[in-house]
Amino acid sequence: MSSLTVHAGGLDLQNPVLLAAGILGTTGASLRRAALAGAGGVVTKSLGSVPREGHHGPTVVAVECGLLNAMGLPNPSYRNFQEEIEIARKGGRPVIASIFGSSAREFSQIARGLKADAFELNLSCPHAEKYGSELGRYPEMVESVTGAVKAAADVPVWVKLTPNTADILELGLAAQRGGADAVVAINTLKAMAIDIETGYPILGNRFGGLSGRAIKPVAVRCVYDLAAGLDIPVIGVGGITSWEDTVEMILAGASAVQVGTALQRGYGIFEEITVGLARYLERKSLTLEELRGLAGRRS
Amino acid sequence: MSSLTVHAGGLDLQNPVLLAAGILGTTGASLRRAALAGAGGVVTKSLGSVPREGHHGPTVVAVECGLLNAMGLPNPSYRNFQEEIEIARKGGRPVIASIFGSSAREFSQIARGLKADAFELNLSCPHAEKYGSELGRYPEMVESVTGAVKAAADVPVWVKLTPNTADILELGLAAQRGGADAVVAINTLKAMAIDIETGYPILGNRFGGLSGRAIKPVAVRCVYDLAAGLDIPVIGVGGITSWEDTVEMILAGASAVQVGTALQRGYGIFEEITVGLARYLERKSLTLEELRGLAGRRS
Amino acid sequence: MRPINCIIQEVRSLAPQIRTFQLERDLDPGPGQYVMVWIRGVDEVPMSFSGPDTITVQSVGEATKALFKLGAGSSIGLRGPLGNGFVLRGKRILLIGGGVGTAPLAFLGEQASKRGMEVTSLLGFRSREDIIFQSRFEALGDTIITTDDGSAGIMGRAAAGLKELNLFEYDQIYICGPEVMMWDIISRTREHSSKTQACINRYFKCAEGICGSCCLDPDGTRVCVEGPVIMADRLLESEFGRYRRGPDGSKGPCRG
Amino acid sequence: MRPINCIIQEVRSLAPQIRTFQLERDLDPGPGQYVMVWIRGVDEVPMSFSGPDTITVQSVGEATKALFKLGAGSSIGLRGPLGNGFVLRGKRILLIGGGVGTAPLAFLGEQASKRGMEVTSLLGFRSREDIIFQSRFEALGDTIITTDDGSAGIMGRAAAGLKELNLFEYDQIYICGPEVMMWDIISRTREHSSKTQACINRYFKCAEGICGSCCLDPDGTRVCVEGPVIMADRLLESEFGRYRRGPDGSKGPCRG
Ligand SMILES: Cc1cc2nc3c(=O)[nH]c(=O)nc-3n(C[C@H](O)[C@H](O)[C@H](O)COP(=O)(O)OP(=O)(O)OC[C@H]3O[C@@H](n4cnc5c(N)ncnc54)[C@H](O)[C@@H]3O)c2cc1C
Ligand SMILES: Cc1cc2nc3c(=O)[nH]c(=O)nc-3n(C[C@H](O)[C@H](O)[C@H](O)COP(=O)(O)OP(=O)(O)OC[C@H]3O[C@@H](n4cnc5c(N)ncnc54)[C@H](O)[C@@H]3O)c2cc1C
Ligand SMILES: Cc1cc2nc3c(=O)[nH]c(=O)nc-3n(C[C@H](O)[C@H](O)[C@H](O)COP(=O)(O)O)c2cc1C
Ligand SMILES: Cc1cc2nc3c(=O)[nH]c(=O)nc-3n(C[C@H](O)[C@H](O)[C@H](O)COP(=O)(O)O)c2cc1C
Ligand code: FES
Ligand code: FES
Repeated sequence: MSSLTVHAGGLDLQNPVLLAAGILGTTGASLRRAALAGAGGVVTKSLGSVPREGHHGPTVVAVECGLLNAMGLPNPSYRNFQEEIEIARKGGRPVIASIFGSSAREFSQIARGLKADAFELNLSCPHAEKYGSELGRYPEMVESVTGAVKAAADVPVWVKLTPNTADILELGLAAQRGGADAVVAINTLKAMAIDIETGYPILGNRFGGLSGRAIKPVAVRCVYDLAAGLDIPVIGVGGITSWEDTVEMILAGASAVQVGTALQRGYGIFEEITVGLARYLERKSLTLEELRGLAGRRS
Repeated sequence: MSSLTVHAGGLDLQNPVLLAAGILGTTGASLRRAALAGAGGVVTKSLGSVPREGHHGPTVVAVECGLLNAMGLPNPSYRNFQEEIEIARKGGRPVIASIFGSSAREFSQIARGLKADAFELNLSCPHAEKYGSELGRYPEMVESVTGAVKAAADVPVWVKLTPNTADILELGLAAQRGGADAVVAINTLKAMAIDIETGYPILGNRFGGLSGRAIKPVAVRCVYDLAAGLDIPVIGVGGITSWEDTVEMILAGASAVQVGTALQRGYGIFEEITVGLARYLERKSLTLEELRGLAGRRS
Repeated sequence: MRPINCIIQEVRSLAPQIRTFQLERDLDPGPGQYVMVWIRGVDEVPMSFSGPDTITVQSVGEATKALFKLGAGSSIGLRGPLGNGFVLRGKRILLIGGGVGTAPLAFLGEQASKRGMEVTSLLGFRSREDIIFQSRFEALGDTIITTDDGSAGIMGRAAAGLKELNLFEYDQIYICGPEVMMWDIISRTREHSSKTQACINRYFKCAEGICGSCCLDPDGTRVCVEGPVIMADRLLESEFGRYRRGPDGSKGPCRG
Repeated sequence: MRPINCIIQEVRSLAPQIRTFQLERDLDPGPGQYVMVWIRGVDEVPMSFSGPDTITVQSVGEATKALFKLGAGSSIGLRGPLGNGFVLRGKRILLIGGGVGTAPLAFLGEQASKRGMEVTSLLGFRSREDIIFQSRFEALGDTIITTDDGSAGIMGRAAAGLKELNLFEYDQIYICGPEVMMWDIISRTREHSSKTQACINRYFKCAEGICGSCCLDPDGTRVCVEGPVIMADRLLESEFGRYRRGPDGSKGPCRG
């Protein structure tokens, strides 16, 4: 079997297929289960400084080729999450804590108070007021938040970017200037669904974010642009549902990938992807390293 | 049958379902055919000031739930298109000329030289250097181009916006300030697909725009945001494939819609949608007017 | 799947805070499956089917109160049927229900009976006026009722009725009710736990198996898709009966 | 559909600028259908099937030249089979081909023959050395060949061979070749146009029926999906033979 180990964003990963933030990441048990099912690493639900119940339901709605969600960042606060992280770690894979705040200060306070193998800064959630992409759309904000967390943390810091922008590379460059060890792209696309029988927006929050197969071509493009323009690694996420999608994302330049919505099909997705990826590398006699960013070298 | 006539963006339309720009819009004959098949109006292929052959192939690739395209704005120039517009008009429906340029001057020069029932300014094509969204991402540019064309034209001016931005309403407000009679949203999402056997980006242009069912939730959201914040009408486009999608777009606030990728299924789509829409209005005892923007009034 | 629009055909009041909503559509659910009920403009909450085309709801908070305001002719949005549902096994089965938790069991019992199974029921309620579905259960077979206050049947919790029964006589046991009651029974009947199917509640947000809100410790079982029916022997090794998580994901006590 | 990866198994040279590419995959095309051939890094162009798993290509420009650089073992991307294809009708059929346009007809003739139809062919080439597929057609039935320079068969354009034939004898006529040649034949044989199926070329960009690049005047027929096979009587009422549009959509003369 081809080796799938990879060093990415300051972490040594058994394989490059991670669990995405906010997916089965509310408890240590579910994170550990993803690790045991074969994820190369797991990202927690985004954690803030105070408990949040999130938006009213419906919080998700399945649409054409994807999922809309507006969870509203429910979480028990980082203070109540350390023990979950310890449980998650029993899966034997790196546990990356996704964190969010409304200012550089709030971000760095959380980073100081929490122990994890790395931090992922949620500067990209498209449906929580004062958080996520409301900060993350501004390069200066991305840079200052990243810098503040880097100063506070002694583990790698990844920055998760929003695709709801004219030029995601500007945001990636800002993260790099701030000292990020990797960027993660993409979070969901701003989107909405309306009930045609009554005219009600379906999500409790009216708006939400689109994930799943629908957004993969957008994610591939973002990863390609980022990989071409950055020196730090890019972690690709968005619509990955198969080993083929994973190969496409790595060809675009991703050092590792994250899987979210496809977990609808169950935890088996990790093994499905890693086995498929290993077989592909074998058939092609390529290493992961050689595969990475190949699309940028073709012309 | 419920009436589907509507006055939108300065035009009287027999029905609110139009043919989108760049779809079967290269010849007068195909535009006329769309009109005869039941389109409420037809938009031409985007026309520039000099002939362009467009990008090398592949120019389209079908992806998960949508289509990627990078046509590269092929067109015979507006000078060679007037006779096509005359033929298109024989379909008995308004013919809207989509035009593009790299400056306000170029836009207004075309608008002065071309006769059509309205102009649609392509400030949103995501894959042609120096054109489209490369101007349209900047509110000041949107405003100045709109203003220049308004000054040059004696017919309604619609502005087609890009969703590749953090806040499409900023762009819509700019168009409104420039004097636009309507905004049209959305053009395609920046996207890409890579051939996993060889690593080649599939499109001849490497990048392209995503259209079709995948983008509908993004389009609905954009239309909702625009309708909530603008005084001028919004024309909804993006992923409309059925009468249900049309209803959803009108609920979001669209005064009319345009159909693009769904023409893959043939010209019959116009009748399918208009008949379905009329039946729906009848069943609900609603007028188009009452339906429009209902989602914004629900809470 | 987007929520399906569904007209409420009839509302029947069963007890002071419990009503059955007759739906215009038969979504072909299995007993133990649930549906996400969208009360538009308010919230979306999980409800078990109490029949092929009914849900039976206890009013406890915002969403259920809003639902109680809807009468025949009103419409709700439905996502479902979801979850695994009960599996019918054997010839003689025992149903143990508490409060509104009797709803999916009445539905189950009727299917079992149609298949020729012998059905016995043990049902616990707070008081005489809270009793629901009594005649539905009695039509199926022997029915023991307990009330906390003794106003009807045996006085005490449902567990008080256990001594009337020999659990070895049943091929399969099905249980649904408040967590404290279920825990009480399951932990008293450990030797039967591998033949006991429990329909449990957790806080559901997505009902798609991806948000993690409903996951059980310590193995991360996603109750919304791998449940809500879970074998009691697995529950005995879980958080069940000890704590449960609220909407923000933090642990709390097991009321209700 | 994304392009399917396909290995070229063999390349056979048929004439100075014409080669047949044997594909590793049988995409189960019908005669007259085409495939979009992606020569990676260069362009994507339409090619008719000359057999169930072959295309036969004349080198005329950038994409076809790049294709000629690929040998056995190289790979191309394929989108197809696309388009409507020929419809076989009747018992006696006539094939009229010119140059590389004989490719889909050889494929068609072989299918017709298998179904027991009687096949006659009239084929025009520039010169003796440009003749392709002669033995394939001869194996099917009577074959008349013309060459512009008289170096083989009848001297003259394909139309020169018409006088050897009584077109009333054929139930259906199939034609494919350079537009000028097809136009020449179709306009000389108007009384047969309702039984003549022509496989034509237009500038294809999307091959999905949405870009409009291939549309015929005056009715807007999308040749890429409603064609490339079109009845001659409809062509007589169209732009065919008079002009065609180039990649920028403007009208140009009908060469080739
Ligand atoms: C699989 C399943 C089946 C159920 N079947 C029934 C039934 O047949 N009849 C019935 O009356 N009730 C049933 N419930 C419980 C019902 O979902 C809650 O009573 C309802 O959600 C309360 O909402 P509320 O807004 O009225 O109350 P709130 O004031 O919001 O909450 C009251 C309590 O209800 C529970 N609750 C609230 N929201 C949810 C949620 N999204 N998911 C799970 N629990 C929640 C919590 O324990 C909370 O403390 C079921 C729950 C689950 C998980
Ligand atoms: C349905 C169909 C079936 C065809 N079958 C065959 C075949 O079996 N064998 C064969 O040799 N040729 C076939 N052709 C023609 C072939 O597509 C062109 O020769 C080829 O595209 C030339 O590309 P190029 O880059 O080499 O030449 P270029 O230098 O780009 O162009 C040379 C000429 O080829 C034509 N052409 C170029 N690109 C296209 C295009 N995308 N679509 C249509 N025409 C184009 C134009 O007339 C152009 O003037 C077919 C065309 C069509 C539409
Ligand atoms: C239900 C749900 C919850 C999510 N929660 C978070 C979150 O808390 N933090 C975050 O950064 N991203 C969150 N995301 C975004 C995902 O991590 C991911 O970026 C996105 O869904 C695209 O990947 P996918 O198409 O594989 O799902 C969430 C996505 C979904 C569907
Ligand atoms: C093949 C193709 C060509 C297009 N050409 C143009 C164009 O020339 N000008 C323009 O403004 N939009 C163009 N568009 C965008 C469409 O008009 C429309 O905004 C977009 O496709 C979303 O709608 P849909 O999902 O219904 O296709 C094109 C889209 C496609 C698929
Ligand atoms: S409710 Fe989301 S995983 Fe179960
Ligand atoms: S090639 Fe695009 S419509 Fe035919």
